[in-house]
Amino acid sequence: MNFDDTPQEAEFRALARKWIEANRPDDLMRDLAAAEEIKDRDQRTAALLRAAKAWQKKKADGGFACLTWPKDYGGRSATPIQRVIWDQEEGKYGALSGPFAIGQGMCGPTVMAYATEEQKRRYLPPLASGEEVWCQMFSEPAGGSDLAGLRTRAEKDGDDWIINGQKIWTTGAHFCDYGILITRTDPTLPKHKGLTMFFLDMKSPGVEVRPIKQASGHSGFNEVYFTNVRIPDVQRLGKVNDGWNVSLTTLMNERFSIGARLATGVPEFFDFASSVKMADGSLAIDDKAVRENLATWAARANGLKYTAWRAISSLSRGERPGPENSIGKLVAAPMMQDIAMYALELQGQMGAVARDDASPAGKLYQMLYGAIGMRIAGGTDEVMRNIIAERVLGLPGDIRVDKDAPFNQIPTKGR
Amino acid sequence: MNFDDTPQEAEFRALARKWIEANRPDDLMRDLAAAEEIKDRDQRTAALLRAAKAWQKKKADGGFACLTWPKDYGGRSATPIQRVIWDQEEGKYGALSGPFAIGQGMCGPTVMAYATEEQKRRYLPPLASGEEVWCQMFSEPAGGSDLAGLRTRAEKDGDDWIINGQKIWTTGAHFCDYGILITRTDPTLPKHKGLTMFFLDMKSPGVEVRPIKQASGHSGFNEVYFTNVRIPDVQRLGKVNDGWNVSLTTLMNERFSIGARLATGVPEFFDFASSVKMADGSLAIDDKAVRENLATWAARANGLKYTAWRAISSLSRGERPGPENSIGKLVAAPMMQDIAMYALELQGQMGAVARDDASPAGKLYQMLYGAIGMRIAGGTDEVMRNIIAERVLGLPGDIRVDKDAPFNQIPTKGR
Amino acid sequence: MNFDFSDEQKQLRDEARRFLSENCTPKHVRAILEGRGTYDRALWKGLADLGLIGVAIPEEFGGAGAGRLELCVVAEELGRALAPVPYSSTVYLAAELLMLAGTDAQKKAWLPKIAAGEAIGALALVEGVGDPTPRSIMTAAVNGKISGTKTLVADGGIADFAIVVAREGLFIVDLNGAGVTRENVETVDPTRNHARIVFDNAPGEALGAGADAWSLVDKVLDRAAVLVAFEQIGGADRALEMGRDYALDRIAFGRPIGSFQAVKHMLADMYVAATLARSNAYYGAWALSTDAGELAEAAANARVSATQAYQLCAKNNNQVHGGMGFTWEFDCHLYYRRSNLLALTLGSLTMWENRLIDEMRKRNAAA
Amino acid sequence: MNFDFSDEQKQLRDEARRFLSENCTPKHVRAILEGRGTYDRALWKGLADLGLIGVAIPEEFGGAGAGRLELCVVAEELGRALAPVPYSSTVYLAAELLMLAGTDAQKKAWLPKIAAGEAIGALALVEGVGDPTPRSIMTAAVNGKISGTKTLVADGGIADFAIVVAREGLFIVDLNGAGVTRENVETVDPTRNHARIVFDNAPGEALGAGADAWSLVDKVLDRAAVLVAFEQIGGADRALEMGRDYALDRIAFGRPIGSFQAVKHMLADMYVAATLARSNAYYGAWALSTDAGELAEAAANARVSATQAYQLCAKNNNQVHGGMGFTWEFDCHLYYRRSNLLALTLGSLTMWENRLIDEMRKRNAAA
Repeated sequence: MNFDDTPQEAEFRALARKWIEANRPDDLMRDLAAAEEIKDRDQRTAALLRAAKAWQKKKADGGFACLTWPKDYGGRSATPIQRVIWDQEEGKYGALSGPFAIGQGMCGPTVMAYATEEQKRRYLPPLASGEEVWCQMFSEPAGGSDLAGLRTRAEKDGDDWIINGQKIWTTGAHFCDYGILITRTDPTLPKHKGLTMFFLDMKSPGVEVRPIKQASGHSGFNEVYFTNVRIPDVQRLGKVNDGWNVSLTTLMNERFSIGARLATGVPEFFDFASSVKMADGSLAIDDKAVRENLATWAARANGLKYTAWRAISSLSRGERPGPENSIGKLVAAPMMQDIAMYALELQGQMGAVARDDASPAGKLYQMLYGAIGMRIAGGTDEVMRNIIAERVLGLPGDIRVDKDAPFNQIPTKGR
Repeated sequence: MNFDDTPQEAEFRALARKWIEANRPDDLMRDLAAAEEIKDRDQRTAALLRAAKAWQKKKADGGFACLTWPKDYGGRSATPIQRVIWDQEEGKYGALSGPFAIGQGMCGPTVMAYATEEQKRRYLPPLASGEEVWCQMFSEPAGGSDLAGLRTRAEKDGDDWIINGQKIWTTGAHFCDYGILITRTDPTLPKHKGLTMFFLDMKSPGVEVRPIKQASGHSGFNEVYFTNVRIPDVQRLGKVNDGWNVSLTTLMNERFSIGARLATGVPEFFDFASSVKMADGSLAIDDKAVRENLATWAARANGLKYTAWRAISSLSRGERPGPENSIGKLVAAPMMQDIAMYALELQGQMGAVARDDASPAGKLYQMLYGAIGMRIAGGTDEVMRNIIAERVLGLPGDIRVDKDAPFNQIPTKGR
Repeated sequence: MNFDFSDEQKQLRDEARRFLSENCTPKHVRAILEGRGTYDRALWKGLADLGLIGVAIPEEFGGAGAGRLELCVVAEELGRALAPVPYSSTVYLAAELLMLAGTDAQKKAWLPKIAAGEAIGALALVEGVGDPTPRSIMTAAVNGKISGTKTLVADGGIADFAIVVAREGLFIVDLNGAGVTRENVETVDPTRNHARIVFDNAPGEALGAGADAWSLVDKVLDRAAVLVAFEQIGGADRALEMGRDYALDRIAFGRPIGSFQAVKHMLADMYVAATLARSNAYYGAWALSTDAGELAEAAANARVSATQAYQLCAKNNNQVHGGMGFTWEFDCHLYYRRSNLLALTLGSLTMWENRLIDEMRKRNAAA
Repeated sequence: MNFDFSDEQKQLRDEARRFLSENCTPKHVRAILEGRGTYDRALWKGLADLGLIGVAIPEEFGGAGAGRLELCVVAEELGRALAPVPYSSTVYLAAELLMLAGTDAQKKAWLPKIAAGEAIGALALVEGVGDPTPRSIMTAAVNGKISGTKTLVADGGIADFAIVVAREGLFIVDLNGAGVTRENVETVDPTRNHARIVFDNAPGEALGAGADAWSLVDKVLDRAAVLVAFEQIGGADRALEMGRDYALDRIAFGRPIGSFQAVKHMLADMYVAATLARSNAYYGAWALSTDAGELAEAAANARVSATQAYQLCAKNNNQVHGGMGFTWEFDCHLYYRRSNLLALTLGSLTMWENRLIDEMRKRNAAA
């Protein structure tokens, strides 16, 4: 049991470190920080993208973009553990590549698995280099936890498909060049059987992107409306009506983000409790109740960190990490909400004051809203418990009343 | 909003108080306390019963047994609120009548609803006066939360029924004279449709009572085995194969115990925390973490008490209490377990020492085991949440895969 | 025993609910949330016209002369409807303090205006992070001139007068008068106005004969805690209903999400918390209405229970609504915001938990 | 990075599990629970013969000379099997203290006997309710004669010697010698022996050169906390498996109870807690095996996490088993008992939570 690199790992780490040392994007980090202060959404987006694209292009030219992708498609043909090492070395600079996370993490692998050779050579390299940005359009108002309940229609018309419907919670749709889209092509088949996947140019006529205003008042996501949007059949990914299996490729990659540092609120709360004073003038962290709560939270956050280390170790051995990674968000999200509410309370009535500054108290205040979304996005707490119970512990799935029914005969209203 | 009696209530309270004043069973309370110290189960049971029967007979002669029952059947034809007032005035002396609780609370109403006039006149008065003790035999190893999953068979033989099978968790079976018993009379019908209810003499040949050793090491319950036990058809309660509806009468009365003081562990923990010292020599109740935990628990226990008062007020208005009473055990049982474990922890390593003394710490130690059973008996936490969700909030019932299947075709093993 | 509200009081509740269902819809609440006004003036006027602001103010001072129980049922409805008006500051705090300790002249001066909806009052207590204590108060009064900074005053931006807690006692200060500067402060729940107020030699009139200031603060906080608890159980009930309704309507996997135990049990836990909180609030109402010796314990008990119930119900209501609960468009966040605001007004849960334990110990020591 | 046990260590775990699956079945555990013996002598001998008692004792002192990581994998299996033997007292506490501070003569005198299963050791620390502190220790040593009362000594009734914490330092005392009276004490988990020991001028030999006694106690508690954490995660995993298996087998309402979300999610929460505890224990194992500066924080972190996970898993396992989990006949209560015992050995959760925070603050102050 040790934290040492293997010789090969050490060699790659040295290489990565050397390159980063020679290309440190500190100026871009400053641009990023400045951009985040911009109030106007479009201007902010544009500024963020400028910094992001500059760093991504540099990484691509240096051979450090989408490391695990084949060289032919703009990658490095690197191993998963090399990817992890790169992330460790890139550290805070990784924040610059945020806008590409979904495109490279989810759309790329799907295109790689289902597009034609010609399409792969056309679309993957610019996706890797950040010259083209992609988004993923799966969720719908009617299909949340039940993703396959989606209703966006695709009807064949000659060599094209005509798309009508609405997607929701689409990250980055307002600045993306392309996107992958799952649609219903046969509503007479059972729910999972009538779906088909496409990719499309987000500038296509009939595509309308609207920001969603969140409970916090901010807008990080979009709704995307499709009105008679034409997609040529050649942009179909996988077979007609086989879209569900295609989407599993995409989603599997969503979950496969090893060692990703999940926000928990614990470091922020530690700093907060170390600075805020209680009514009697003592530091919060000297309060026995605060200590007991913090200790429990800290042990959970540490457990997540070390669980990720165990996964990295499996990668290092060339094994596929175990299921223990499915616990991350389920542990982090509700804990973050509890911590944020507790931090409010420790300040007494002043805890109610709205703030978005970068102080621990400011960050914790924002988490009060962030946690609501984190407990939902990418699988609700309840869905995550089901996944653990079924895929990890082998317990039976929920009874599925709609499994074999034709989709268009499944009720849409409870009463 | 006030806690005053109506004139009629005040009148009855005065009457009850006067009678109790004139008949205070302090000697019997001493006998009861002494009996509880007896280690041998049979001797203990005999001594407890002696004291219990003496008090119950006295109450019956005074017209204060089973108050809400008709006079003809040994009761007083009193109103529900008079019953509550009696319980308040009887106070601690009520403990003496413990052995009759199930017989008078559950068996009596069932007999009253389904037996012949002749049978009612024969069996109810001695049940009310404590001269005959009854038990209730519903639960089975194969039918816990799913009560209707019971397998004890009853087969017709001339004018008799032949009973074979096993019941479990039967309180008092070892000292009861009679019992009500639910059996399966037609396994080819759906689960709820093939059941029939009987009452029988517990001394009948083929009835064998065995104590169940609990996790705590004590034995408060029994298993009852039936081997070719004969019950005359005249002792059938309700129609053949209508036993499920009969059992609902019985169970409804189980839940309808208004104002019953549920053990929560809170008073014991308050006394405990007011006396036990922390490592630094300070009282536990001065510890901020202890105070916050205790405050939360105390508010929940208070909420239960005042919820019961609201129910009593409905009775006083002649209304049927609302569903809010279904929360009692769900609140009390898990809280008692948390409190018991926390009390252990506050003592440091010494908390591990086994004890059954009457001190707060001793009582809390016993609750460590008692709470396990309380979270199960009479409906698990999970069943209670279902009941609240379905009967109070009107949410859909769980999907029932076995609803219409013939009972003998329902699987008995998961794998 | 009649541990319930009377038929007349229930009738008052129904009237209040009917009025609010038309005059305090989510649309009205959102108008304030989104900055179109600092409070709902029409609603405030309407409440005054119905006599609901002065419901517990004696008739001689222009009120309806009803009791605190009537105030409780109104409070529950205001909480349920998220009413964006300065009711708690004006009625539970300012008016109660005037009635507790004000001179006859002071009552005459302010109570009729309050009942008529012509004067908004506030309590200026908080001076910084943490729950205030007698030692933590820095605001000073020098020959009737008040100086100091109150960092967060509920409805301080719209109030006509404040009762200011200073070292030397409680003082009535005209907020439109000299020496007062105030700026609105946004909180977790912008449907209720809050302000930071700086007093610089502002003229102040001592409240009443100048009884021990802090015991007055304690007294009024106990009374307000019961009344705010009713706002909290009103909100908790509404959040529970919203969650239940959505669980019945929303289909996933071909069935209402309310048929999944995970959702059923989440809602059952909300019902349990809301029921306990309601019963505890009723006991607080009894103690408040009879000014019983148990008031301090009953108030802390009601406060702790209601705070936990509302925060749980609002939080779980978001969760039952899934992604929709995370949108500005759905009303879930209105309850989430209010539940977190009310958890902090009158002081933190910790402060009230400690008051509850202190009172339990006093009672046991006495027994 | 290789944050995992080596193949050899995993092999050792498999061997230990195989051995225990035959020699430490519930039948063996119940024999001690029901008072047929104070510990399982055959099992103890078997562990010695396999070299598992002295696994971390240097070869020169008759041990296998393996490291602490090997000790961790053995500990996990012993916890999983509820082994009714004085392993933790003898190995984690007594042997570790001897290796930490003992003189060469003391090591020669005791370690070989320990490794051979011929000597059982114990730590005599606790003198009453609450977590012990340097100030709370009353036991005194006067010219090598120990006097005082240790109210709860794990395996104190079967140990041959104890390391006694006195005001003046740590002393090795022959428990079969003069001035020692002991009586067995029943605890929540009778499968492990406990005793109250009174020392009345009992001859004691100072442990080692007499370093600061309390820092030694802290050191050994940190080491033992990691090892007990492995016993706890072993037990937690087994309780989770039992619950999972029962949920798959038991039918209610025509389907396995494991198909109901209430049960599925209870088991999922157990898995989450057990997984976090395992990862935290691994970090503790690394710190222990390398005697890293992070040991104190890693140990407290592992201890807090493992205690919470085991208590949750054992408690929920009872609940999943319904009425059966409440019977003596089913094994659920064996894990419930052990989980509550291990939550208290080495000191309360609160004590370890405070150690964790203290260490986090030290680290942040240093950083």
